[in-house]
Amino acid sequence: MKKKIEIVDSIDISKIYSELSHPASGGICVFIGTVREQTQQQTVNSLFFETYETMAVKEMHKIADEATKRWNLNSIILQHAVGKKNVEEAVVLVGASSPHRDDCFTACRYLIDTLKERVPIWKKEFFENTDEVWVTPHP
Amino acid sequence: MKKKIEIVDSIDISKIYSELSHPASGGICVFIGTVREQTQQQTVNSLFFETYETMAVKEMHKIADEATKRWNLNSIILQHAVGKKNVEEAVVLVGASSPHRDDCFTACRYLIDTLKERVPIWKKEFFENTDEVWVTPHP
Amino acid sequence: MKILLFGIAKEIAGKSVLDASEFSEAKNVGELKKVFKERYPEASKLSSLAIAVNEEYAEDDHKISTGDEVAIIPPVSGG
Amino acid sequence: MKILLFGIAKEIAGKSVLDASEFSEAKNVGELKKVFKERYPEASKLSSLAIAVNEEYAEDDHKISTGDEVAIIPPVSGG
Repeated sequence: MKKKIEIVDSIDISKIYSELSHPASGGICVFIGTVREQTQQQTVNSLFFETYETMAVKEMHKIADEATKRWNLNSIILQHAVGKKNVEEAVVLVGASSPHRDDCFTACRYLIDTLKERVPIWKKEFFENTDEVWVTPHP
Repeated sequence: MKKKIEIVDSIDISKIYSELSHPASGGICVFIGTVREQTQQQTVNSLFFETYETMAVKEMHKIADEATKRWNLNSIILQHAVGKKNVEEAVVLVGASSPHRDDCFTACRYLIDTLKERVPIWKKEFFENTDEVWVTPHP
Repeated sequence: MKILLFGIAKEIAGKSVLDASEFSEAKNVGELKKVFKERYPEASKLSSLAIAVNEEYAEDDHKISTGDEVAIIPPVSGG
Repeated sequence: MKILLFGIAKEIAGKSVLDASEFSEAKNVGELKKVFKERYPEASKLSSLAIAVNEEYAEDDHKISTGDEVAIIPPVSGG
């Protein structure tokens, strides 16, 4: 079982294959969250992410362990970036590999959905009109 | 709309981010199919892929166009490798980016499922015991 | 007419291109499939057999013309 | 006890660490939340407010001890 969990300054996608490939896996599924320039009709210039790092890493490990129990996975990755990120930059990377593709797809979706729900990371949006706003998703 | 469709000798994962990222996308989903060393209790040494290339590229374009009509996508990629591939090597790469993650996940799953159903590519398995067998999935 | 073979169909026939003259009585895709299976009975054991005409899947009633590129498509197994 | 603030909670309080002595009457997580909202009424407008004790989410009835690291967790928005 390959497992990589971390908070990073910037996400390096080029390593993803060596981090997730596994002789017992036939499929790898990866999700990358990137900065989108438009949110609710407003133009976003950049995002700023901060985290409670020690707790974030603990929660990410819990999520990885939950996924490993539920699906037949051979490798798993959860990475989140902090600091200022511009449009088109990667902010989060999750992925998994498994013998058959059903498991890696379902696990990958679970990883990103659960990370967004539970991991203590906060983003502030910087808009073109110079406003800055902490994002607090409504229930 | 960014679109890349091709049959290649080997799949280069390191370019995937620049090929799929898009200022209007908040999410990228990628699936990579790799050679698994075990199939039905037998140890696989390598796979050999052949294709009817001109038709394969046409079918891949049709699949990409279908996905683009059904989901809100900003970029799409379908790549399949041909020739001999060893355990852990990538044989197929599909991916899409979209404003929200639902669309790129669903599209990515559609791309690989449909590619496997329709694109004229055939694989032969080379087993440790020197048998070689064309794979003909049962209905 | 050009008739291409791929994958296990190529192995069954022992070649990658068929002699079109042997299929001259086949007027459409369904008839061509029938002649192919008669000539190579092993092909009947395949879980499916599709025909492409000019690089597109074609139904049984699709007419075949002299200038067509026809391909025998055994069950695909990409990915 | 150490009380850490993050995201919009930090902005509401105007600092990233709270003076624990001001929360000495709070015996559990629920009481600490209540005191925090009384002191910073803006916090009541948030869609949710969670508390972590020693880097784990904690329920309202979770007791707080002197050596604990407590964190005020406004709605998370990673990804």
